[in-house]
Amino acid sequence: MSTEPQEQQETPSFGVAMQELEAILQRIDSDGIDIDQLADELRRATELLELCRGKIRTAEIEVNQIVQQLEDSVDG
Amino acid sequence: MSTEPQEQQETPSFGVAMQELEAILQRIDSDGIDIDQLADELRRATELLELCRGKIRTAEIEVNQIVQQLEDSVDG
Amino acid sequence: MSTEPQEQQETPSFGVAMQELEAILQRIDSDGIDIDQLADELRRATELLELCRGKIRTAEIEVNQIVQQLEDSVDG
Amino acid sequence: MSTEPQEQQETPSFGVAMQELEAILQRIDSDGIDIDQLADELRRATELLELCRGKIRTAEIEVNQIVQQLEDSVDG
Amino acid sequence: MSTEPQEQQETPSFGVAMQELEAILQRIDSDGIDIDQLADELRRATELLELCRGKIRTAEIEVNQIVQQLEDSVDG
Amino acid sequence: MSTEPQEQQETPSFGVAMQELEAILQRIDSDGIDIDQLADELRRATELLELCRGKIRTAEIEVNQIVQQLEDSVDG
Amino acid sequence: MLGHEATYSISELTEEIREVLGDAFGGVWVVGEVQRVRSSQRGHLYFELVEKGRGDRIVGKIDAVIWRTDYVRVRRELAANDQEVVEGQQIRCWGHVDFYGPAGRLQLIVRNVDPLFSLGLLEQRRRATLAGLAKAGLLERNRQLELSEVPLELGLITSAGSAAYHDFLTGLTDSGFGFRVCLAHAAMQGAEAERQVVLALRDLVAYSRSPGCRLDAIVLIRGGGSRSDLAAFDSRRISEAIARCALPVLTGLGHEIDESIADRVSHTAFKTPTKVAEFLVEQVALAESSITACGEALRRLAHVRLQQAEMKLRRCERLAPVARLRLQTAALALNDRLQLTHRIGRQRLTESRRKILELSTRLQASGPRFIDRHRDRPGRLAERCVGVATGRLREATAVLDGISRLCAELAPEKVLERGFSMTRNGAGAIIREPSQVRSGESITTTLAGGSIESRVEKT
Repeated sequence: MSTEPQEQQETPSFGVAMQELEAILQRIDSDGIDIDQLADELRRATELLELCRGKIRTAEIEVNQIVQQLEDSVDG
Repeated sequence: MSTEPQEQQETPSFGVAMQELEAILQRIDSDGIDIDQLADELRRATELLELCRGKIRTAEIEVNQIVQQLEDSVDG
Repeated sequence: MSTEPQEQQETPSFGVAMQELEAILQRIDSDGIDIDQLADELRRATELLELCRGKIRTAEIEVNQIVQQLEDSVDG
Repeated sequence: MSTEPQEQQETPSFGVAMQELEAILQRIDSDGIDIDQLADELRRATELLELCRGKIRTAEIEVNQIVQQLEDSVDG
Repeated sequence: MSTEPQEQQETPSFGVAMQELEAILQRIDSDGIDIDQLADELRRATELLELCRGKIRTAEIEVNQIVQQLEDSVDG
Repeated sequence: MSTEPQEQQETPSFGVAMQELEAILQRIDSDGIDIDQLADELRRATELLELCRGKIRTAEIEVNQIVQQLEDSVDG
Repeated sequence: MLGHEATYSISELTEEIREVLGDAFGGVWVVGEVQRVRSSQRGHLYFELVEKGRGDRIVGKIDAVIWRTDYVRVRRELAANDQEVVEGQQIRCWGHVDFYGPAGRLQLIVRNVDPLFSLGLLEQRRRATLAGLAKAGLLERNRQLELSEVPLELGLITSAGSAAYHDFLTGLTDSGFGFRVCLAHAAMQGAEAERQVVLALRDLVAYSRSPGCRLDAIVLIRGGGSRSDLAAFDSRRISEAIARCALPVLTGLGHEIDESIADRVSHTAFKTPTKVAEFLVEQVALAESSITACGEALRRLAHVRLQQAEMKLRRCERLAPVARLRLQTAALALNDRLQLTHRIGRQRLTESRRKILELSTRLQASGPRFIDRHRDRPGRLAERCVGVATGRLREATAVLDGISRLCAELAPEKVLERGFSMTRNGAGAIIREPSQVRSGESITTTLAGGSIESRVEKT
């Protein structure tokens, strides 16, 4: 799925981001990696992590909104 | 159900809205969707909730009015 | 009942009205309708109740007149 | 009874009138008629009652006359 | 009885008159006739009563005369 | 009895008269006659009684000698 | 030998005949029928004795006489047996044959008559007659005729002016009833009796058949007399005439002991004429009383019938109350119907109202209930969505955290913190071997706490 070409370049979906993260982790774990590369990989990982976290946050906001609504209706 | 073309675009009926909500729950629950879509789904759920609530409120008001009328007509 | 084409459009008879009322109650009590329709159904029921009530009132007045006449003729 | 075509239009006999009356009572009593028709049926019943009462009054007067004659002839 | 065509029109015999009278009484007594006919029947009955009474009176006078004659002839 | 054509018109014999009398008695006794006919029957009975009584109670005994054919005309 | 024979004078001859006959028939029994009876002035009884053959033809006849002296005795002996020497009687007698010269007549001098012979003969004849009558079916014939209930018209056969005649008529007259008697005279004894009685019967029957002369019965009566006198009434001729008579014959033949055949065949036999009269009077009296009773019954019944008719009529006079009752009943029924009509009409209205109210009440409840049933459904679904979504997010966050931690551990900064450092040449490349630098080249060593700029002095 995540390897399909029609995927948006800009921001990968949460699932694609997670796959990439897994791949980075794999790569880091192997001995062959340069510290500079490591740093790059880590940077990328951090980027992706951020991205995912953002996505979760966004979802969380939605959840909260529903909860808010639910609570409102209880209070209201 | 919710994917049928003859469904009204504007506002679904209470029953249809409830069915859609059920479908959303099903989807959320089944790992079938991405976190990215989760927010969307939840947003839709919020919308539907709002819709149903509105419908209930509207119906309640109307029913109350009618009941009031009925009561009045019994007393009157 | 209420969907039969041969039903009179103008004003149903007392008996027919009562039957329709029962049918409405049945539908409401057995969740046979959507909440969207609830008010409409109740409104229709109210209409029918009014109709029946009117019929009863009319009949009452007439009956009273007839009885009065008879009693007058008995006394007279 | 009242619906038979061979029935005399003018004035039914006492017996026939009483039968029609009974039939009306039966109909009224057994939910056989609508409230809409109640007044009409009662009106017809009243008519019949008036008719019968008239017949009894007439018969009474006649009987009294005859009896008076009889008594006169016995005394005389 | 009274409806038989072969019955004499003029004056029935005492026996026939009594039979008719009793039949009328029976009819009146047993709801056999309509109120409408009551007066007519009674009128006819009165007629017959008069007739029979007359017949008895006549017979009585005649019988007494004959008996007187008989006694005279026995004594004489 | 009294209606038989072969009966002598003049005066019936005592026996015949008595038979007729008995017949009249029987008729009167057994409702065989009408009140209308009672006087007539009684009149006839009185007539017959008179007749019979007359036959028995004559002023004097009567003795005649018949003319005799002293010659034996049959034998001689 | 003419002239030399002994020659009788008449008297000599008659005398000799007398002697011979006297010797020959000195004492004989003779049976014969008595005829031509006559008594002389001197008291002798002269008669003829005859014998009849077929068809009553006389086949033998002799004159007979009973001298006065004998006759007194014979008569006494016969009377003791209720008999006498009468015309037509068969007698058995004893005597002798005598020839009476002066008259030249033969006669039987009867000295005795057998009384028992006549009696037996009579009885024999009587029995024969009865048997003959019975055979001809005549014994009960007259009895079967119906005697009128009121026997007022009577034919009377008797000797006019006799005691019987007077007794009978007196009996009738005393009753005061209107008897009518038609007398037919007949000798009741002697030779003519039989014939005259039969003729009288015939005459009376003929009379009864003439218009207006109908007789109810014939009365045959006579006074008392000897048994021999009655002989005629035992005769077949009279008996048959009586039996065959078209009218009932009542007899009163005046003897107490024996019943004659006439009595036997008559309708009713009485001892005496008076008894006949009594019977007739009694019959008429009975009829009269039945007439009286009939009259009374008529009167009574007529009144009863009238009373019955009146009672019947009176029962019918309750017409008016019955009619009124009918009207009252009808009026009550009508009133009942009226009230019922109103009540039911109102009841129907009340019922309808109640139904409508019930429906209204149910409707009032059903709307809110419906809403109540549905109110929480969207919320519940939303809550489940929240729950599931929150779970999903929490899971994702945990995964991210894990990755984040791993990354952090692998980060160069972490190695530096343990005391390692990293040195780069001026180009920024990491220096792994000393040969990678030349002396005097400035290098940068990165430490955990920062970086140090230094110069290579020697390699």
